[in-house]
Amino acid sequence: MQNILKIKNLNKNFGGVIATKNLNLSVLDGDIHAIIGPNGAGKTTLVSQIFGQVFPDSGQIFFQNIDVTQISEYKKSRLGINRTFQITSVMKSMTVSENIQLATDKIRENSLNFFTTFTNKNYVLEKVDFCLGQVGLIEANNQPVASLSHGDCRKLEIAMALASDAKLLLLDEPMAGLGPSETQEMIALLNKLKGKQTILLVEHDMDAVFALADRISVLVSGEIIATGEPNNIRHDSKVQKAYLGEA
Amino acid sequence: MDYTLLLIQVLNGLQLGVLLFLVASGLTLVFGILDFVNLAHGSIYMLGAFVCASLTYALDSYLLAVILALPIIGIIGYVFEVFLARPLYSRDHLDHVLGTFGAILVIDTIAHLIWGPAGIAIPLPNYLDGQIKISENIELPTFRVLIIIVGLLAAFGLLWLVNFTRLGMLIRAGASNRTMVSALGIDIRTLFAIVFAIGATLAGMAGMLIAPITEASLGMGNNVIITAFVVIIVGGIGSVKGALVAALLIGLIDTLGRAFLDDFFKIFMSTAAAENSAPAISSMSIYLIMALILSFKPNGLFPPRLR
Amino acid sequence: MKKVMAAIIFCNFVVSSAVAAEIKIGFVTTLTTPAAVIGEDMKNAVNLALEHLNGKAGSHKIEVVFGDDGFAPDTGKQVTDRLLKQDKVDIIAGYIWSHVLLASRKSVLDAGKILISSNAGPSQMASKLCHENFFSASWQNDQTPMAMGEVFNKAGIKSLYIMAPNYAAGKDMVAGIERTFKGQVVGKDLTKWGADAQLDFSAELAKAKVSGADGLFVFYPGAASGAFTKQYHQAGLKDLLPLYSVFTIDGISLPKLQAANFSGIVGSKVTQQWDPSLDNQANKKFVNDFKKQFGKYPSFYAAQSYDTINMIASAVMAVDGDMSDVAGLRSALKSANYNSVRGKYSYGNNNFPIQNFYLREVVEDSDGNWTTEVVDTVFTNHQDPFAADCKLK
Amino acid sequence: MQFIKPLKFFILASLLVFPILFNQIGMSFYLDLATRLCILAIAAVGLNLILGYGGMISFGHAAYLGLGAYAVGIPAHHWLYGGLDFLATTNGFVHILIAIAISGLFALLTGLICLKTKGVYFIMITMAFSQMAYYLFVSIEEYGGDDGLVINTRSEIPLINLDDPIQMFLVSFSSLIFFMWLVHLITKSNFGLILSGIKDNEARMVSLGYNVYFHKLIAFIFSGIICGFAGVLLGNFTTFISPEMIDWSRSGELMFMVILGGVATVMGPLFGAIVFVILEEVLSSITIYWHLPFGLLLITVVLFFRGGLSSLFSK
Repeated sequence: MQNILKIKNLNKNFGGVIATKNLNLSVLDGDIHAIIGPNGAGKTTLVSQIFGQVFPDSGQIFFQNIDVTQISEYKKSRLGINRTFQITSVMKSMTVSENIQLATDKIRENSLNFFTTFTNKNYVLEKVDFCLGQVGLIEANNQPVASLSHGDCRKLEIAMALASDAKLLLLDEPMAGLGPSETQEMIALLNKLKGKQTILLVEHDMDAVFALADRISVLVSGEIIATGEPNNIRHDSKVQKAYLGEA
Repeated sequence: MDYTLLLIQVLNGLQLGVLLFLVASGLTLVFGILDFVNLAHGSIYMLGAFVCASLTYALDSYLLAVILALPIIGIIGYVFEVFLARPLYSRDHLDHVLGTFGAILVIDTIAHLIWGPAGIAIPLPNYLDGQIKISENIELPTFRVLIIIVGLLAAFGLLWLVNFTRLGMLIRAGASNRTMVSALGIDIRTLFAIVFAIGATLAGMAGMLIAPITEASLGMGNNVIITAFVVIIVGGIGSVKGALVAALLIGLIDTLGRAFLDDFFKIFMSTAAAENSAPAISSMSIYLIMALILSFKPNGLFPPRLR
Repeated sequence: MKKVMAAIIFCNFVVSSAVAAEIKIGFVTTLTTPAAVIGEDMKNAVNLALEHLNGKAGSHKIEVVFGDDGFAPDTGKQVTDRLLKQDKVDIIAGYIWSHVLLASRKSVLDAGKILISSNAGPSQMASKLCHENFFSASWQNDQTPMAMGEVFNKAGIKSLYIMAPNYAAGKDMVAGIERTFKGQVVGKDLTKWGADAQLDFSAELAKAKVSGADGLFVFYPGAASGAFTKQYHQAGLKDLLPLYSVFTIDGISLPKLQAANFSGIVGSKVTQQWDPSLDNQANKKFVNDFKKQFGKYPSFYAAQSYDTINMIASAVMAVDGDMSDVAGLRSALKSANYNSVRGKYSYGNNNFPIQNFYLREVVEDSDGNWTTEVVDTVFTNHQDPFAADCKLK
Repeated sequence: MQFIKPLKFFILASLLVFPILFNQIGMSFYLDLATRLCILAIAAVGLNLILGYGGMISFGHAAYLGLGAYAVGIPAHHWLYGGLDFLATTNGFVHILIAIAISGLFALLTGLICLKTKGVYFIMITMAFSQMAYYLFVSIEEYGGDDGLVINTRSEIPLINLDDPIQMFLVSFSSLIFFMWLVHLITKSNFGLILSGIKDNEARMVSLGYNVYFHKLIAFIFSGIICGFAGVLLGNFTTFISPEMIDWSRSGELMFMVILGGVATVMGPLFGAIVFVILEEVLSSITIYWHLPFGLLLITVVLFFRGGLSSLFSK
């Protein structure tokens, strides 16, 4: 398998506070790659740099062998990197279907279509149905998002990410704020995607991480201290000392 | 250039600046902490002038009138907060704008009904009515000097209040984190009402200070409110320090523009053209400055850290 | 929506059927904003004129419909249209402000109605925009400052600093003074005017002070006059830079200035075509009754408004109430055959008055009220300088 | 997806029929009122595109009305008095073209700067630019400065005579219908969907790969052009234009029409304009203190009728 994302010697300082330190990371195509680490380890900063909301001080980020280090957010999204947010971020005043429509490439590519009801209508609507089917929200199709539960909103975010045909999906704590049963549903949902979708998963919930991840990287104080398969990570002494031991 | 004239104009600009600050500081507090857009702030400035004028004639003393008018305006501000502002806090800015615009119309018309369309001139006691000799050839009207001093005192008083007192700490905390203040056991509604009343009192005070110069007149509030908004936008919403800097900046630019722009224009255009365009360009200058600053610093000169 | 429309129709029928036999005069003035202080004075004078006429011109009832221009040209035009189309007035009069008159002019003249200005006298309407159906009951803007310039020449004033608001009349006033004044103008400031006019003149006064001029000439009508006079007083310019003004110190500002005790302006001189002390029968009756009813001296705005109504009444009588006889109205107005409070005057080819201009001084009357009295006649039968540019014969 | 519901159709039909009827029985004033109403409603429709659908609260849209009106007044002025021969014309199509070009350009240039800011900063910077336009026209002596410019000849358009009040009204009314339909189409298009998305959650739209700044700018320009067109009609209707029309209070009035009627609705701006114009007319003819009941009404609407007047109809 080949690298879809490769990060080389990434550094980021916030007014003297080191958030990312000489970081190297490779994500293999098709993997669910989890990043774990204690609070304040720099996970969110890393995600923001990969996605383009924050630019690194030095180092490089390659996506499918293209240097995307200095590319702005919306352009990265167009290249095929898509993300969800720690705090649910959807268009609350619109319907479920409209949210997903906005995520499809056909709407985006014809964004300056002013006068006709949207082009490739069938293609888009089929895609909406398909993605909603994947996350089990097909019933909610025409409901306003405001009426959805928190768990359903998170599912909607996954559906939007799917609709965007992302080559790399960044999930920033998808389990945050979910109840136990909702967490199980989310794990099952992500499991369904395993093998079909490359996912970079940042998550606190260790059960979820070990149930889903093909590979895990451990981030402590802005540095990756270990990368490997779940079993190896579980037994890595450095990780146990720095992270699991204290948790 | 004539440096005496320049110095006098700088002092004139300073006087305009401190008055703008008095109006803008209340606006920026209410805006920054309560997230409430109050277009009717200028009407309170106007009420300050009218109430002070009436009291001056009733008591036959300008100073007594000011002392009595300040708490009256504070109470009016408090009442305004309870009946109009409070129900609108949870709404968006559009509703604030529409509601307080309605309030402007109501307050202005009521003032028209009470005081008539004519402005009211306020007589000053003799010791304030003359001039002060600052140097050999610089003389300034005593009252304008007084405005500068009172205005600066109020400005530093407010900065001290916001930065070094418990009330100020609560105000700053309330701006960034409402729940935290509530968690401290402070009644946030009372805190907001106090902030509102302080803001109203400062605006009313500005009206009382300007009235002996320009008279208390209808519509005076609407002239000042837009400039005051420019001040708080340039200074950064919610920042008292920013409001001070921006108010002085805009006071100076406006005054110096009016004073020297036509002479400057005459260098490269005909006298007639300069005389025609200079007044308009100098009126435009504060908006130019605002657009310029916002295009480089979209959140003003001193953006508040937390919002 | 339908109900509102229905209500409007209803009101309109009631009103129009009740007043069919009357002669309606539309009177546009400023009734809101601080400038309403002028409008109220004019309104009072109009009502006094109606009272003196017993509401009739000969046997014909006259009714006056007032319109508020809100001190803005486009509102003024809008209200003029409403008076013409909704109230269906027979004749339009009033107008304090030159820019409002300029904006409204076309509506009235296109409708074939007579337009009479009770105050504004913009130069354009005396020259290339003159019209047979437009009459001035006041003066052309340039005339009063021209008289002032003549006064300066006589008094030996060599240099002047000039301040005026930046609008049509302000520019005419400046042009007027420059027309006759033989000395040098050392500085000039045009300040912002309109609903949010500039009222703090500190920067301009400081410039004027150091300019070294012999005198300061200003034009600040209405609400601005009080503010200006006070600041002039506070800046301590009284002895350094004597103040000369037109349309600034008048019956409206004097009571206010007296209440605030600005004794500095007693003795200051202004020019005008009218004065409360003018000795003629009509003026005595007007001034006395005005004082009795409103407790203060009338301003020149009031005098001109009073004249306007009497002038219209004389024309209505001349055509015996037939308002469709525009030619008849026109020739009656042109003869100025009524008892004007300024005394006898005549009309030039551009329908602006040819009249006297007086130098007046601010004095205290026998009751202790401040007013003005005539001290000299500057111009006799003076015609405005634009008459030659008007195509009318 | 229905463009017009029966009740709304009835209102539009009344707006078309009654003024003409009134005019025929000699009450031409109401025809003028309706014309003014239609023109202001067009401007409100234009503003609603960005304010209602795009969440961009512009406090400077009167500037476009002014630019449109000056695009009629200035060429007509030169046609009558000479000077600037390349501009001098009374051709209505040229006037419209100039208005569209100038208001589009003004929207582009100011939008580039304004759209960098958000929230109240955006409100104030749009106001600042319109004030600059205001003072610009105040300073141009040639076009009357503060005193305004009388438009002596209306735009000439083949087969249409704008000097005839009925034709003037019909042109304004049909333009209003056209722009309501156009904005309706835009809001149902891809672009409209994206615009609503931006209004709702700008950060998410960025992360979905949309160039938010660009799309906002396009909407801003569209909106400006619609108001510029309304300005052409306004200039022809009033035959007078002064900087006063660009003043911030006029921008405020446009905003209030949109909010009063209900933001992000097809009919909202029209309802707002109807209520605004009729109230202004009725109240101001009753008393010069009409600002008092008008202000109280505004406060009442804000406090008790959220979502504006059209929310009363849509129930």
